[in-house]
Amino acid sequence: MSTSVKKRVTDIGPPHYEQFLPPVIKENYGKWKYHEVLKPGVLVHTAESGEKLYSVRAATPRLASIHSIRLFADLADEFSDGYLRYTSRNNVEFLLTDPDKIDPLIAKLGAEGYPVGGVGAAISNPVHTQGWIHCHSAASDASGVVKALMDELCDYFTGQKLPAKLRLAFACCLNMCGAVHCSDIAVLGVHRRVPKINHETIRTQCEIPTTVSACPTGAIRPTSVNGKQSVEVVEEQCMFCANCYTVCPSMTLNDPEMDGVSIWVGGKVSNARHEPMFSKLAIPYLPNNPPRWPEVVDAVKHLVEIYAANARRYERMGEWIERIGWPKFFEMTDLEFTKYHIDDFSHAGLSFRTSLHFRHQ
Amino acid sequence: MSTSVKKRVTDIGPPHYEQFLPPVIKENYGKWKYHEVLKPGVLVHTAESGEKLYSVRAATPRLASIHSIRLFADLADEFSDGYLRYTSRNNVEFLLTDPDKIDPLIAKLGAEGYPVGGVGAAISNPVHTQGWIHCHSAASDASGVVKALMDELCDYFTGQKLPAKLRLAFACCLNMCGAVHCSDIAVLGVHRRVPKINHETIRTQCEIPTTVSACPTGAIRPTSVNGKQSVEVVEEQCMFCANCYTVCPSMTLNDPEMDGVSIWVGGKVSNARHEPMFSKLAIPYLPNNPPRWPEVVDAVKHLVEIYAANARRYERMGEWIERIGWPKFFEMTDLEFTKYHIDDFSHAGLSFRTSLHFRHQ
Amino acid sequence: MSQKERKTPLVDELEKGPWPSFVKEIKSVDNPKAKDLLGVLERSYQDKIGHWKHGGLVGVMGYGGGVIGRYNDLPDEYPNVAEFHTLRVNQPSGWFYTSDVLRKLCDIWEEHGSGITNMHGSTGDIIFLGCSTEELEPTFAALTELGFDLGGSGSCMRTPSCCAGMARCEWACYDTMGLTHDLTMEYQDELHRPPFPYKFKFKMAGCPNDCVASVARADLSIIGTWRDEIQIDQEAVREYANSSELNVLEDVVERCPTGCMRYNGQLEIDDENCVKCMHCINVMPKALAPGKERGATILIGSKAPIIGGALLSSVLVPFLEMEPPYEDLKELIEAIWDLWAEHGKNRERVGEFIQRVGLGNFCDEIGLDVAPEMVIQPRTNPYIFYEMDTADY
Amino acid sequence: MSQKERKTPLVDELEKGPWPSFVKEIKSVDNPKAKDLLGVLERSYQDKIGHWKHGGLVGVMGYGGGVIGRYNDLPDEYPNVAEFHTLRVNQPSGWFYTSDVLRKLCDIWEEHGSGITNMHGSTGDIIFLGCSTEELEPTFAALTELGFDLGGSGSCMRTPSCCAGMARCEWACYDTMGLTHDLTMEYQDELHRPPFPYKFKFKMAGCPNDCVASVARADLSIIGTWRDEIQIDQEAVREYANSSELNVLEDVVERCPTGCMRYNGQLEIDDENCVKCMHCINVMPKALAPGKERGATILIGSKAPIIGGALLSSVLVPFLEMEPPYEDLKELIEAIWDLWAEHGKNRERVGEFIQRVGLGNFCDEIGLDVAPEMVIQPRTNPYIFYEMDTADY
Ligand code: SRM
Ligand code: SRM
Ligand code: SRM
Ligand code: SRM
Ligand code: SF4
Ligand code: SF4
Ligand code: SF4
Ligand code: SF4
Ligand code: SF4
Ligand code: SF4
Ligand code: SF4
Ligand code: SF4
Repeated sequence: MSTSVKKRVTDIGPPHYEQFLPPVIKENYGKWKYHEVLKPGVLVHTAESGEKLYSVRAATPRLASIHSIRLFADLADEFSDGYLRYTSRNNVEFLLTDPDKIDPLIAKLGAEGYPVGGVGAAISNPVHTQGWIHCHSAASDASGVVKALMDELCDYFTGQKLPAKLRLAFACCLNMCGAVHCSDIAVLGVHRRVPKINHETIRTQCEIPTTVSACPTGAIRPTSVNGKQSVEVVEEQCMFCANCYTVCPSMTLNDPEMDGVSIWVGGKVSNARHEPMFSKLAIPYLPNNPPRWPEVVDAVKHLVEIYAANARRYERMGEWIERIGWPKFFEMTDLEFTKYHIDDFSHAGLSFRTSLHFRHQ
Repeated sequence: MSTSVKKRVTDIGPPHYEQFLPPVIKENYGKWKYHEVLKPGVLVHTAESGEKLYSVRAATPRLASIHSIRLFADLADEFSDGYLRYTSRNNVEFLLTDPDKIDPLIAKLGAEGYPVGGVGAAISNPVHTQGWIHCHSAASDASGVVKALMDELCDYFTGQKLPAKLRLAFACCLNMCGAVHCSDIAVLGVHRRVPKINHETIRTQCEIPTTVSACPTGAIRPTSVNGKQSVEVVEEQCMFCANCYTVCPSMTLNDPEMDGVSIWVGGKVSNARHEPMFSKLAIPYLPNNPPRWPEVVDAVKHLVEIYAANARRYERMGEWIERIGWPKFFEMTDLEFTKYHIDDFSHAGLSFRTSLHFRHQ
Repeated sequence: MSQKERKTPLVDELEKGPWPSFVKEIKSVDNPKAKDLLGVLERSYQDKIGHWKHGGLVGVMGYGGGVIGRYNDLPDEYPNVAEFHTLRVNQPSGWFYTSDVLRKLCDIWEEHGSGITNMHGSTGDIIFLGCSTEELEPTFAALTELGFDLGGSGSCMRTPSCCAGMARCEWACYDTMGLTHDLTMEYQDELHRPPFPYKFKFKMAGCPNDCVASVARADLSIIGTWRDEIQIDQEAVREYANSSELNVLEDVVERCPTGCMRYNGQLEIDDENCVKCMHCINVMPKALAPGKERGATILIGSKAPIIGGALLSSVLVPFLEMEPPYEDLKELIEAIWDLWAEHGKNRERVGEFIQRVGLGNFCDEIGLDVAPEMVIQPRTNPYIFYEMDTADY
Repeated sequence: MSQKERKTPLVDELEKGPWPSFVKEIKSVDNPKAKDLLGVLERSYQDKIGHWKHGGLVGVMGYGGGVIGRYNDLPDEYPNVAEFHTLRVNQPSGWFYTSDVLRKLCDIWEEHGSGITNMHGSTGDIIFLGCSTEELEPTFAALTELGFDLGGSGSCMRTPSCCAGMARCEWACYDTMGLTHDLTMEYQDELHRPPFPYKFKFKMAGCPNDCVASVARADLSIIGTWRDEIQIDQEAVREYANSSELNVLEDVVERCPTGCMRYNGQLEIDDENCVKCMHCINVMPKALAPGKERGATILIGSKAPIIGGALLSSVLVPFLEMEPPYEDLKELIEAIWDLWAEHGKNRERVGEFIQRVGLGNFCDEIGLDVAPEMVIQPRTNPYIFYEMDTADY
């Protein structure tokens, strides 16, 4: 190991971004005037100076190998003087100054399997998490579901217009790594069985009091099993939230038959027109069906299509639903409204309709 | 007692309303076509048949003696064939069929001290409660505050136009008898001292466990005083809600110096335009200053005037504030925004602003 | 001392001014109770504190409600109000009276009590303010002879009340007074003998204007509505448009909360998107009227703040036809009562009960289908109590 | 068995289709770790269950964060992923790279790990996915030599991230990348050594469009805004109006949430009522721009649902100027940290802490004036904790 003899340095922080900025950005930093969308996936920003920056955005699977990163580096050298960036939704953006290089770049990216798009009123790359690739509490896979979904929805990334941006997200458990709770459509892994307690490991792996107090419903009680300190779960009080698993690995929830996903709609984070909103439950449960999760893909596609056909221009999913009302949404999407859709957690009452302001179906 | 020898009857219920309806109502029951406001306090309802009913509405102090009720009975005989009713806000309404009798009736009512008005975009009779007239937990008087207020606001009842209806309410303690919590302007009696415990009477008057569990903040603890079962109150945890007093008369809160009122604005119950809304805190505390509560009267009058001068037609208090925003409301009314205005009870977080949607002052 | 004329300079101040004076009302009664009442009030105005207290249970025989016991804490100084209970007398639906019946009520109250009333209490009752324990039964007997009865208090059903509805309003979508009388008579036992964990109030409003503030203060709020098209008289709309009092675009079309109206000589309403708010009808009563398919929305659970904060009623049944004998409604009421009476905690209003057990579970138990109209939006938190037998559809 | 070519028919299915395939990515690396990873995934697709578990604490020397320990629960079958930790490598602000630096990162990760990454993790880090315990230190050494360092995990400050801001966007109201780098450098200690009750995240967005979803997933959300007038180029507005892509009335004026715009040949904005939502600017970027008095709104407290339900950040400082060296902001941050570090419970995010102690008290303690902008509306419940020394103003 060549570095081991050197003085160990710490706390140097990340490299300063300036060294990675192309000259056109350095010169026009903070002095951009406006932008235009030239074609799907291609933005041009014009500076006060009149200089222009062309950004070509391509999808990545986020789970990227050194192979594809090196490929992007090569493409950057060939087309954008070696400059590129990633976006907050895991797309890659090549930063060009020569507009003539746009089409050749798009062609090469396409040939390598990286579609260009995701700009404007489109579906962009879904935000997602680890899933069965890396996380212990995942109730579903992440990369797999997202791949299956986007194979079907790719046209909405590369061109087909939607009324507005449509943000997809996936999280594999209720910890919800990512902004899943504020997405136009979110797919969320769910457990539906009470935790299985490993009475052998629990004393060493977990603090019993922390574990007990982690449960929002008070379903966990300290107890002793075979004379050893452990916990028990009151089944009727458990809502499978995995809070206990988060603090105590000896309380696993993963279950091949019961795990699956739920689907949530109508969240957003931007302040554009409407204030940020949480996503709301649309479908309480769909099964895990790898490798292509057909039920999930169908459900999401169905939602996208109905939204695409009915929302007005600039109307995000949640704004559209708010305008037509939830009863109409359930009617139009043919989804069943169940008791699971009615909130029954802490602030439930505040979601009840305390007026006559609804449309009679 | 003349009736004591008769067979005791029970559960007969109230008399059937039909016997009290004037013929014009009986004949046109459910067949009214439209109404008009003829002048302040005077409505005319026209039936499909073309028949007309004139209603003349006069204020009452709600606390009515047999003297004034008999007066109204006499007036009804003279002007409305003996028919009259009360409204849901304690006004009296004379039900006339002869329009020529309207003005003479108004004149007589005026002469007796009962102003006619309260119809349409006006202040109507304030809903109120018992106060020092009859209730043990009152933090302020009810009839007195209302009388003092309405002496100043009477013009808004008898004629002067407001943008819309303005509903006043008064409640003398947090039990809030009346729809105080959904009023355009509400005055609410408040205690601000921890309950004084009568350790002598508590064992006979109250159930200790009920008393302890009545406290929403868990401030009450069972204890023993001089060897006798009683309770104690953790001062820092008490928010003076009087829940304990409601279940246990041995825990009084009344305090001559600390009691007073708070002022709340922007509630409504109708579904017209905007959904029903709760009233929101405007002024956390004003002192009890009988007999005319000048601070309270000034504050309410000030609020009414600013509303009157600035709201659009049909805009209720709460709708107006929602349009201009609360920061502007506090600016325009010169009221101080304090930490008391920020909710810190159970669902507090849901009142926090989770967007950038506000107007910079 | 209580009988001699007291000086009441503070309360006397409230005889002045244009608004009707409750002080004058009290003084208008020549009665020792009324005089002491004024004295106590003067004292309160000096002390800045009330002088009333709870006491032993009082009531009329066989009833668990209808009387609020009240005692003065200075009985030596004000002996005539030492006992000063209130009787809650069940008002006739819609608060309609004849001069005749009012006089007879006054006669009873002059004979047996203080001569002072509230017309009316916030729940709707005629309040006879100030009765001694001894006079409770005689007053009750006189009332029943006149055809009146007591209303509710304590953990009873409370006296239902309603707007004038069809008696005097063109917008009543059902017969509020008829229903109020019907329910009051049907549930006399629940009104008079506490069967519940806590009080239960009904308020009936004929349309979404909600002139009895039902959505804010009734455990069951029954509010009239319609589900078809608003009736439009185009000629009358144009008359409004041509008049100076109304600007149809500014005052009507632009104030519609859903923006579902258009006007250019002809008024068009996209009724599918109308949320029945009443505004357009309110401002053009000659031109517009609720639709023909009428009924009510049933909402549940409003109450004052104690203990978890105030609640507004929320939608339970989006639309119910409201025709006598109101069988569906009564079935619903009884299912709710059965469940709440069995599982509600002491002093837990039905609205609080629902929040504790969950609206979905509550509906399951009373056999009611859930509907998206019940909520503003579906849940946002992922804490779902999946039930194993039903979750895998 | 782990080294021989396994059949992975299920995951192979995901090599097909138009969307870039993560399976292809994994297969593109010729590395036993990557091969075992694919095997484990195939196994999960068969079993419908994950095969990872927590384990003992791992990390690099002197750091309390930056590494997530992960172990496979079938180590005999997949020995190359028996230890499969992740390194969170602090990205450069705005995720800007040169081909050169990316290649060097790849070289390091090829030498020391699986060759598989996430570009990027949801918090913003470069994720090196799959490192053995033994290789942690050497990887770290190589990274620091290249000028990189680890990001946060555990109860640390987490790696701040930001939108491209002034680097590539005309709407940035402050320098998001500058601030992100500054704070990251200033708080290296908090980033690397857990000083808090729980994690603390920063996200910087240059304008209310919030392109880093800051309001949804940052304990401190710093979002650019302005407080004067939107800058209008009327000529450019008319060009939009004359073009076929936009209908200025329908697409702009009518979509303004406050209705504060008018257009007839000239665009008028009632800026006092504008809530800085960005919509009009978004759709007419050539014609409109944020005002000149720029800064940021500071919001606090968003997080995922665990344990009380998800939170969005809420306004803490309505408007703050954002110029280096950001002294006011740093003072605020440190006051917040001091208070929360002392009084926060274990695993209590700052947003939950505020809800527990009350936003008013929180502001008092950190020495911040309360402002009506902090709330949608003042309290509706009457449960006020009056403080005796201040309540009688
Ligand atoms: C590159 C990126 C920032 C970055 O530093 O990485 C970015 C860049 C731009 N955003 Fe964004 N946004 C980016 C993530 C976001 C996010 C965050 C997210 O999706 O998690 C949001 C919030 C989404 C939400 O509300 O749920 C976001 C909400 C917006 C909006 C508001 C859209 C709306 O109507 O709600 C605009 C304005 C617009 O599009 O008209 C916007 C506009 C823009 C502009 C036009 C700004 C500019 O002038 O440069 C940029 C190109 C727009 C485009 O892609 O259509 N950007 N933008 C992010 C690209 C993500 C991607 O690869 O797709
Ligand atoms: C008589 C009464 C019902 C009763 O059976 O006693 C009644 C009668 C009428 N109401 Fe009402 N309302 C009555 C209490 C209410 C209440 C309840 C309350 O104030 O506690 C409300 C809800 C108030 C709230 O939202 O806080 C109420 C909200 C309305 C509205 C909606 C107003 C709004 O814009 O929000 C209308 C429609 C209108 O005025 O245009 C309305 C309209 C009417 C009409 C025009 C209905 C009609 O065609 O007959 C009646 C005369 C209107 C007027 O007084 O201006 N009535 N009305 C009540 C009179 C109380 C009083 O003496 O002042
Ligand atoms: C008389 C009346 C006020 C008035 O001046 O109009 C009244 C008076 C009392 N109310 Fe009330 N309430 C009266 C209508 C209301 C209303 C309004 C309504 O019914 O529309 C409410 C709010 C709606 C609700 O039910 O929540 C109301 C909410 C309360 C509460 C809080 C209940 C809760 O669940 O939050 C209490 C406390 C209790 O029940 O112990 C209460 C308790 C009381 C007691 C019995 C307190 C007591 O133990 O002494 C008061 C007796 C006062 C007295 O001196 O006679 N009163 N009370 C009203 C009944 C008159 C009538 O029958 O017509
Ligand atoms: C890697 C990453 C997901 C991803 O695939 O991108 C991730 C992965 C984990 N998160 Fe996360 N979180 C990641 C971003 C987030 C985000 C989004 C964000 O930061 O913008 C959130 C939501 C926002 C928030 O902070 O609330 C998030 C909310 C959680 C929570 C819930 C925290 C809460 O207070 O509700 C937990 C549970 C915990 O802390 O124990 C958690 C815990 C975890 C753990 C450490 C669980 C564990 O003990 O194993 C996961 C490790 C997975 C693994 O296999 O490596 N992760 N986590 C993200 C970090 C990458 C990076 O550094 O760039
Ligand atoms: S969402 Fe849950 S399962 Fe997925 S990466 Fe985060 S903690 Fe792990
Ligand atoms: S999964 Fe959630 S509800 Fe169930 S026991 Fe664990 S912490 Fe409690
Ligand atoms: S509001 Fe309180 S003090 Fe007033 S009458 Fe009701 S219970 Fe009594
Ligand atoms: S007044 Fe309220 S907070 Fe104070 S002790 Fe009594 S019940 Fe508790
Ligand atoms: S609630 Fe409706 S029906 Fe009843 S009086 Fe008011 S406006 Fe008329
Ligand atoms: S009733 Fe209300 S929602 Fe319906 S059309 Fe009229 S104003 Fe619009
Ligand atoms: S948040 Fe605003 S400043 Fe930042 S990239 Fe998005 S649009 Fe531009
Ligand atoms: S920024 Fe939003 S609120 Fe302001 S004028 Fe433009 S559209 Fe209206």
